[in-house]
Amino acid sequence: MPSDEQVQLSVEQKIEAILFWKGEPTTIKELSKFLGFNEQSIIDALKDLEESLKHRGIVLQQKGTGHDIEVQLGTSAAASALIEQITKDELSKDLGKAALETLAIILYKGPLKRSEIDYIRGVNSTFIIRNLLIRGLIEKQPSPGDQRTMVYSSSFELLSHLGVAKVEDLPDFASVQEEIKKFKETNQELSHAPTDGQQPAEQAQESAQ
Amino acid sequence: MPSDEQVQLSVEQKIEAILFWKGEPTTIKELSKFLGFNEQSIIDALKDLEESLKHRGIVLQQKGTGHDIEVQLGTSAAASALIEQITKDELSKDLGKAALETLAIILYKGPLKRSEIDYIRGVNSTFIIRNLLIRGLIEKQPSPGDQRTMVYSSSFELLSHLGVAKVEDLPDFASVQEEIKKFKETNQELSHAPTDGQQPAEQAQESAQ
Amino acid sequence: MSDTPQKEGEFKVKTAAFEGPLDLLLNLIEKRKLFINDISLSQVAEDYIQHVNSLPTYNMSDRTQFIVIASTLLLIKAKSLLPTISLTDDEQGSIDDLEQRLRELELMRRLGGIIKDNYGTRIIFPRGEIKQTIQVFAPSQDTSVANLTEAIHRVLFSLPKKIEPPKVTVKKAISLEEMIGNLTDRIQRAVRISFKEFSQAHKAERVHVIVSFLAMLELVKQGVINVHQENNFDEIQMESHDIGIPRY
Repeated sequence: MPSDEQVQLSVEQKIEAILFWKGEPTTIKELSKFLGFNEQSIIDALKDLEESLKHRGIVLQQKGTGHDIEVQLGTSAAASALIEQITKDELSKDLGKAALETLAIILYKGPLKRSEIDYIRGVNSTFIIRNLLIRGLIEKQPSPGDQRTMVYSSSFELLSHLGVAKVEDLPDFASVQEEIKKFKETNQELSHAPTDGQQPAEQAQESAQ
Repeated sequence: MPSDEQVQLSVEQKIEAILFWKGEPTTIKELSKFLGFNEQSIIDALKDLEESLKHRGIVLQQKGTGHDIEVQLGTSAAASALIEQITKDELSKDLGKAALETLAIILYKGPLKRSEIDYIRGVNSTFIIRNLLIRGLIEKQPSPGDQRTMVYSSSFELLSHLGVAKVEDLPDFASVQEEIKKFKETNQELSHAPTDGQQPAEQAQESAQ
Repeated sequence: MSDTPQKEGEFKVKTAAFEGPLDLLLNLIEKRKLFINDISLSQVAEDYIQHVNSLPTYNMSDRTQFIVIASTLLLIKAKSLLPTISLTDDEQGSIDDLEQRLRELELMRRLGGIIKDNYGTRIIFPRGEIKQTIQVFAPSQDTSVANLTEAIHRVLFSLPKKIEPPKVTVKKAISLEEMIGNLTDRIQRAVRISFKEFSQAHKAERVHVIVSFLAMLELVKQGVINVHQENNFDEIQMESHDIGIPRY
């Protein structure tokens, strides 16, 4: 909203933004299509970007040759020990109240959509769900009804870890089902449940991946 | 990856690597723990990082105060149109009157309690707040003064949709703060806190969460 | 009874979309393009009270909140009609407070407009998902059946109850018309009546006092009765001009 409305990003900056947003390997061809510049201009801009990132914490990673070159952003090699340590710490950390609640909903009610989880919890669960996925506690699949939306369910490993053969064996399984069902029914007409159209940007983005 | 394995990254570069890797809001406290530097050093390094990113395709976003400062990396707002064009997802941009009013209060006056929001709006805000929480546009934390009461503040998601790296970049932020301060002083002077008659009953219930 | 004739149903549309008592009041002020001060508040008081009167009776909780603000408007109105009335500190406080609240809400509405204009026009996007190459299974110490059962019960406990307007929690308020009729009767029977006595005779809830006070002011304005207040804090004495006044 401030004055940079007028600021034009350079091709290099635009590429950096796109790569950051995508997070996954992207071909020169795609970048050329996105930006409307020929591949040579993209290659030149990538060289500039690589140079600009020389002294930063993130780097431009590149693999393949010719038309098949793929690029992506990653953390600097010098930071790899640090990142490894942090990842390890994060993975062994306790889940905490909010994540346990989210996991419990998925365990008892899964497979279900993120919007349903959010609606039951009354808060957005974007980051928590991402972390539960990384830890292998839950899984996601495209929804049978709508391939564009993801549904989340507990992983097989989680059930083994908990020592339950199937979710129905969980304590109070039936009564929990009943209560949540009742809640959904009672609040249907007044529900402020976000429809897909109301999903925050990153959520929608994830479901497309 | 030859010699640069030995290269020592600066605190600023390490922070950039961590924020990129995590891809989600990270507190100063966490950064301090990860890196083994005190919070002030982290804050100083973040200032440098903010400056370094000035001419890049990504920006450093920041919210909160004191120990609760959180930071996150995002794409430059100037790349918005470009990315919107690439993404296949429909981004919801509709906010109703109640949502706009509530967001304005939280953005310019937050963090604040629901009773304070209710008082300004003159109506019970329970459901619009729940709706905004589910959409990820606002967040709740226990009040620093009273753990049983929740306070609401703006999320990165909200700031991101407004294209600002931090709340201070909102239009008229400083002058509005001045105006609001005047209200506050007067309110205190009159000590006309919301009375029981004007407060809805569910408040106690919500704060119990 | 207002300066400008009210069209029937004018508030009906409003009622469907109403936000609340402050919202309505601010709408009335803005509709007349007035600044927020005691003069404008006194001018819109009648419109406001008419609206309160037309609120559906099933939604009493909301109605009560409307009436609390109506009472403050009445104070302002009373002051403008009866200059001899002196307000207590509390009363003056509630007037100042109402003005503050309106100004603050007005500011927030303006800011809401700015948000509306900017929201989604320039978006900062978060980092995209990075493909996890190594699939790990990393349960935490606290990933246990006991903790998860406790967690689901916590979730169930904090599910909001059914969302609906609170049912009648206050007794039905006497309508404005009823009260005016009532007042006229009383005046006809006893030529002089104190306002305090009048409201107490009805074992008045606050709502009644307000409504009867308004009714009295209306009659004063119409020239039907005279109001005397000899000294500050004295009883307000009402006196009829003409016993044969038409009934409202």
